[in-house]
Amino acid sequence: MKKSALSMKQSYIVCAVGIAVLFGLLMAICESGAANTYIKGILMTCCIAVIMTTSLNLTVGVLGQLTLGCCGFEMIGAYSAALLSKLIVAKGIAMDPTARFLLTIFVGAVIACIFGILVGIPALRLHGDYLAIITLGFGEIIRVVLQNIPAAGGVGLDKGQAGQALIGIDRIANLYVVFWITVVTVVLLFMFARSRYGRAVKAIRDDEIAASASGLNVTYLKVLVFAISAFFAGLAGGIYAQYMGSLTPAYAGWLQSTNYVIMVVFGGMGSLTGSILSAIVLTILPEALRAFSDYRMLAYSVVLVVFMIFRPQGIFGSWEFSLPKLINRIVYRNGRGGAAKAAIAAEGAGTAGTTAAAKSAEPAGKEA
Amino acid sequence: MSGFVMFISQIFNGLKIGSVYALVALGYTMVYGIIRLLNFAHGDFIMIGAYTLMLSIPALAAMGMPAWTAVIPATLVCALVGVLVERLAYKPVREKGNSMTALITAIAMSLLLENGSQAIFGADYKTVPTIVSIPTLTIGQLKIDGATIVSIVLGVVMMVAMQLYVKRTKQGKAMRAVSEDKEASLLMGINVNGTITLTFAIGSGLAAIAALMYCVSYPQVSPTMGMMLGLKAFVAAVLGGIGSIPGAMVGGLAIGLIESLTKAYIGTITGGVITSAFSDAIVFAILIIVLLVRPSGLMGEPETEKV
Amino acid sequence: MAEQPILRAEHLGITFGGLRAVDDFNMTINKGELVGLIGPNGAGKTTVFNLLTGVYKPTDGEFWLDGEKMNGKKTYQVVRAGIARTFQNIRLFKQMTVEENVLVAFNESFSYHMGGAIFRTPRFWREEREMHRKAIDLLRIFKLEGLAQTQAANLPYGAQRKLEIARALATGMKLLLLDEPAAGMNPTETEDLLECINTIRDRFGIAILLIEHDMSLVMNVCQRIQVLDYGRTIASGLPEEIAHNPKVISAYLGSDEDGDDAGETADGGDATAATDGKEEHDA
Amino acid sequence: MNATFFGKATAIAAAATMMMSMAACSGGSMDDSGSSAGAASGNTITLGSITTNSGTAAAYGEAELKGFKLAISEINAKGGLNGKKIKLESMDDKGDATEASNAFNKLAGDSNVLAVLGPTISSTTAAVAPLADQSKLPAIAPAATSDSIATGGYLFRTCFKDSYQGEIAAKFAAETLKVKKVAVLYGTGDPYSSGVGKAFAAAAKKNGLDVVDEENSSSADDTEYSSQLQKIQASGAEFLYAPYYYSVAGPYIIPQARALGYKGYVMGPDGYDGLKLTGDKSQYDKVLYTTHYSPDDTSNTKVQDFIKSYEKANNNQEPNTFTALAYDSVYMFKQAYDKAGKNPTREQVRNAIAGMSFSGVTGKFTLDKKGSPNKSVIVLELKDGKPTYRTTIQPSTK
Repeated sequence: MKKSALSMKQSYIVCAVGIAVLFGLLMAICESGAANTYIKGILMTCCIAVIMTTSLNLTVGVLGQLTLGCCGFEMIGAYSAALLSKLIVAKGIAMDPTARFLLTIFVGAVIACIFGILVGIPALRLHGDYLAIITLGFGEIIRVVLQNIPAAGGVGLDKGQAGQALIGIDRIANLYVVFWITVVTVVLLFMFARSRYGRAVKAIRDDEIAASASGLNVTYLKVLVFAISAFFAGLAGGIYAQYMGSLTPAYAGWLQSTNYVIMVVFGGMGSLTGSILSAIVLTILPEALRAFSDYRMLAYSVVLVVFMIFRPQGIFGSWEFSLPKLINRIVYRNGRGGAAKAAIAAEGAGTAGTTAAAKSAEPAGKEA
Repeated sequence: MSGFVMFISQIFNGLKIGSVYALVALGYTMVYGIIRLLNFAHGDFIMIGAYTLMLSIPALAAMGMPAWTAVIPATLVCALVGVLVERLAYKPVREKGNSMTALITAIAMSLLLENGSQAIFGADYKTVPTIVSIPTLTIGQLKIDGATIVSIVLGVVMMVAMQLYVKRTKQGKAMRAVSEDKEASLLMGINVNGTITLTFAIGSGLAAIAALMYCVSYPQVSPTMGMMLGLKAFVAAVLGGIGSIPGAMVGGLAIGLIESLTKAYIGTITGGVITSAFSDAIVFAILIIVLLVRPSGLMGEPETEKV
Repeated sequence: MAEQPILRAEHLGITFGGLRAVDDFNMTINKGELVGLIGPNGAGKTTVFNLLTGVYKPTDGEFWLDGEKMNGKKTYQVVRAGIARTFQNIRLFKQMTVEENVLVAFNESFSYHMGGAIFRTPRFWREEREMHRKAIDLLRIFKLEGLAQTQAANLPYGAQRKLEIARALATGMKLLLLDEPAAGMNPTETEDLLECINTIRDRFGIAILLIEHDMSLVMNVCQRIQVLDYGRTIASGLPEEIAHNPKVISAYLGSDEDGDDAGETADGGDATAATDGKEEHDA
Repeated sequence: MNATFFGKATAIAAAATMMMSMAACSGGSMDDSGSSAGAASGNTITLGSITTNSGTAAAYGEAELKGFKLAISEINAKGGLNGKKIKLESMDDKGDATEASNAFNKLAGDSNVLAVLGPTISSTTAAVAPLADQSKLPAIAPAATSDSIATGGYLFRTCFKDSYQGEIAAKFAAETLKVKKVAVLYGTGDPYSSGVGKAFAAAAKKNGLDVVDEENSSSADDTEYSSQLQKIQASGAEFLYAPYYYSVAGPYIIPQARALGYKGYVMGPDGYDGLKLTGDKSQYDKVLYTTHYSPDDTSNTKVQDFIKSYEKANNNQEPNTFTALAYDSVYMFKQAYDKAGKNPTREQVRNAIAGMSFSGVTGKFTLDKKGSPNKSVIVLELKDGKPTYRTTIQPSTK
């Protein structure tokens, strides 16, 4: 068995330090004024895309179910958060903007999550392309319903106008706060994926029948994953609403959703770090291609097609980038690249030196 | 106009767009049936067909040919584009990736075709010269658009022809064999890649015929025209049971009818709570209900996994 | 047979669109017993497994596990109650490691919840460590511990079969259903497997129901054998009784002992009418 | 139960508090006003433009961009502004609000950019509106018509507001055409279509018209409207108000209505300009629309010059409203620049635009307090497929 040069605790510390350094960099460029509103706007959009993509990857990559309706949930979260924020202001409730921001995005996420469960229970009986079309359909229904709700258009609430963009949302999203929300989201998703839940979900992706024959409640787990994805999509929506300051129902449609699916596949299905990277790359790419002016989107689609032809498994495939492992490799030169193994297993391997009597899998005989 | 005549008229309104959806869905289902790829770019093949029609009609007219003969160059161009897309993009991805990457490639290809044609033709809408003016059929108060009847007849003819081709001919049998099991087909001496290319050629060629009928009813082209049309046809194909040739026909007509009837009657039925503005949502709601009851569409073969 | 049987099935039957795939299936298995279920292809053996694991709902009849009524329960409920199985066509979690395959089946033995997973509570670590140890121990029985971190898809065929059994064991079952575990194995591998089966039966004291075409294996390890043909039980008893039962011989007549194409050639004796369609359900 | 667990809980609580306090730092805030609003120096003036050049609304953005380019090349040909040439920094927004705001932020960050032209559609303009005020960069949206867009700060528009056109059309139907039974059809998925359509329905009732049928489509780029039109025809309407774009009304709505036997009036908003005609021209009789200028208005040299120079630059194609409005937007900037004095700052340009009186291709108007033009409306009628002048309606004095 390979022995990790860094202990479990050290690995966590390395990751924490990594994030802290990242945040330090962010603060440095923001506080020094090196980042203008444009750069900050892109960073904000990147954060939103990272939340959307990593959480979608849980459904598409880890669970292996293709959904094309993530933006429907994003917009449920966005509209809920925006209207709640407006309501708080309209009712004259005094509240710290950041507290209001956190409260509204959380409520938006919960509402999106509830819709996720309601949609997931019937929809997840279907597989593959059929599930894709059914979730696409839900997204479209959300779009059409949103564009017909008077309270969700114009200035909103009782003075709203159906069919118009919802405007005048307080732009209280703060880049630092959003950065930490993104970090928390990614950490939560990692923790989930590297636990018995994550293993169970991966098992369902590999073989649904064998998974239920191993005692997994497949329906429950599928709906759980779907609900988690919807929750974070709603969270991203709430951030988006309060960053943009306006919302339009068209954003709930399938075209936007396919964008995020592209990000997931581009990064590598099942690889959360791949999703982070691809969300950032694909958010920046259209901006970077502005030099092509009129042919910008043509260039973008050419990049996508060519990339898919030469690297269909995505940037990372199913491999996960890991800072502790990188350090292991560089410093101790004994880390192992390639097949990424859960850190838990690495830790476990260290302790499993002694062999215990074979009393695993409590057999029935001993009870009787 | 009596309520009954109104109802019949609304049925024909639905069939008008439905027959176009059906023609588009045929191409979708043809490709899906063989390689299980949702060719998202199929709607854009229609767009290419429509632009070819637009360009070749004046040229053919100058040669004294009737406008509908433009379907011949359109078919050739579409088939060529289809084969090129298959060979250059889908084939390498299919060999190295999985169904999800293939789907993303199709979406990216759709973007590429849309932006490419915008770069060539500009984003603005262009009208297509009149192809054929099919007289309107008048029965009492009832007016039936001639193009609708031609589309439906053409759709049925295409459907029967495709069905016979797939079931009876040697190439058709090869296609079915490839769709069942690629490796086994290879061992049986079937040229698998050739068969897939042929399927793409036929599926894309069908797009040109769909483009012709589309342009007869809706004589305008733009780079993004295939987007919504493709989506609706995709929905139609899934509703009918994707992979099933008669299913595409049934699904297309059903979507057209659902759209038309909800636009016409939903307001009355719900007392104005839900208006015709919801028609898109209702189409999807019905699709969802159908799929929940019949998970493989109206005429699709149920996929049961052996345990 | 004085004690409570592990499995009791009474008059189990299932019909697929007018086709009687299994009819009036009765069986009792006691603790520690190893029972064989044989019959020509398409006889309904795997359908019986599917009935006993809740994949199919029986159209009639009932069955009990340790006195608890099981029919109508979903697969995962049946598995959690204590019936685990392997599959004729191996179904592993191919993209996961050997150890993870086993850990998935341990899922229900964990007690930490989502919060525990997210906050990495001490309970999380304790359980993960414990389960890792248990998994390695379990793999050791099958001599797979050295391959724990290998991707399941990359295992040799015999090892895949063994891993499937290990995974089934990890669910903590009382009754293990093995569906043709020796299929496609060479004699050495079969020998190895035989040893495994004996070991686990001795060590865990569980009951095993075995579907197998390899007659030597069946005759060697099984204490009792039940024979199915066209969905009906045509014989049941001790191995030597079965070996000389005329009905069984006629069911297998005209075919190799492994009964590969018996379904098509055998006359069927007193069996009910059957069609090719049955094959589909019995895959 | 365990120290490490509580340790983690405390850490999380601390993190949450930190997050709250972090908001106090200015760096993370997204609405710090730009300090880059300095005057442009050098020999060029940079104008930014944000248009929808890809996606479904690309046709409108493309038309606008042509208008910008035409006006700028004219101005540059005449020696530029104050001897300085105008440089256009054009950005595509894909019709996506996020891209539009990124593009605007990019332009705002470039201290050479003095003003922004665009965005094209209402949803992207709604996203840009707060950014314009925040970064104090004036923007002139040629065709963002939605009533609900916050204008008047740093965002102005050249076009009518949705409600304005709807009301004028209702008034025209009642007073000039003297019809009684009217119907309206609009797409709820498009802010322009639904905004104008709803305003018309409300105004029609006020003007004593009988709104016999109100129909919707889910989006404004459907191709098939026969179902709704059939009901409108059955309702006995003599006048149909169908606020859609030229690309939908021309080849789809009008021929489909005529095919169903509808013989009454069809009227639309300025989106009808450049209507695409298909088939028999006679089916476009009794089609009217409100717009900004009349191509056969020979008295207005600006109109004739614009059409001529556009046709010259674009292979004899005819310009549409989007182009004309975009063209005027540039001249509005020119007028403001001239007025704002030498080397004006963004703020000075903004102050010069606010409340300005302007006379251009799309009419003579004054910007009201909300930054929207109060202008006369021209009604055109199609005669033998050609838009011809019908009447002019002066702005109401409210």
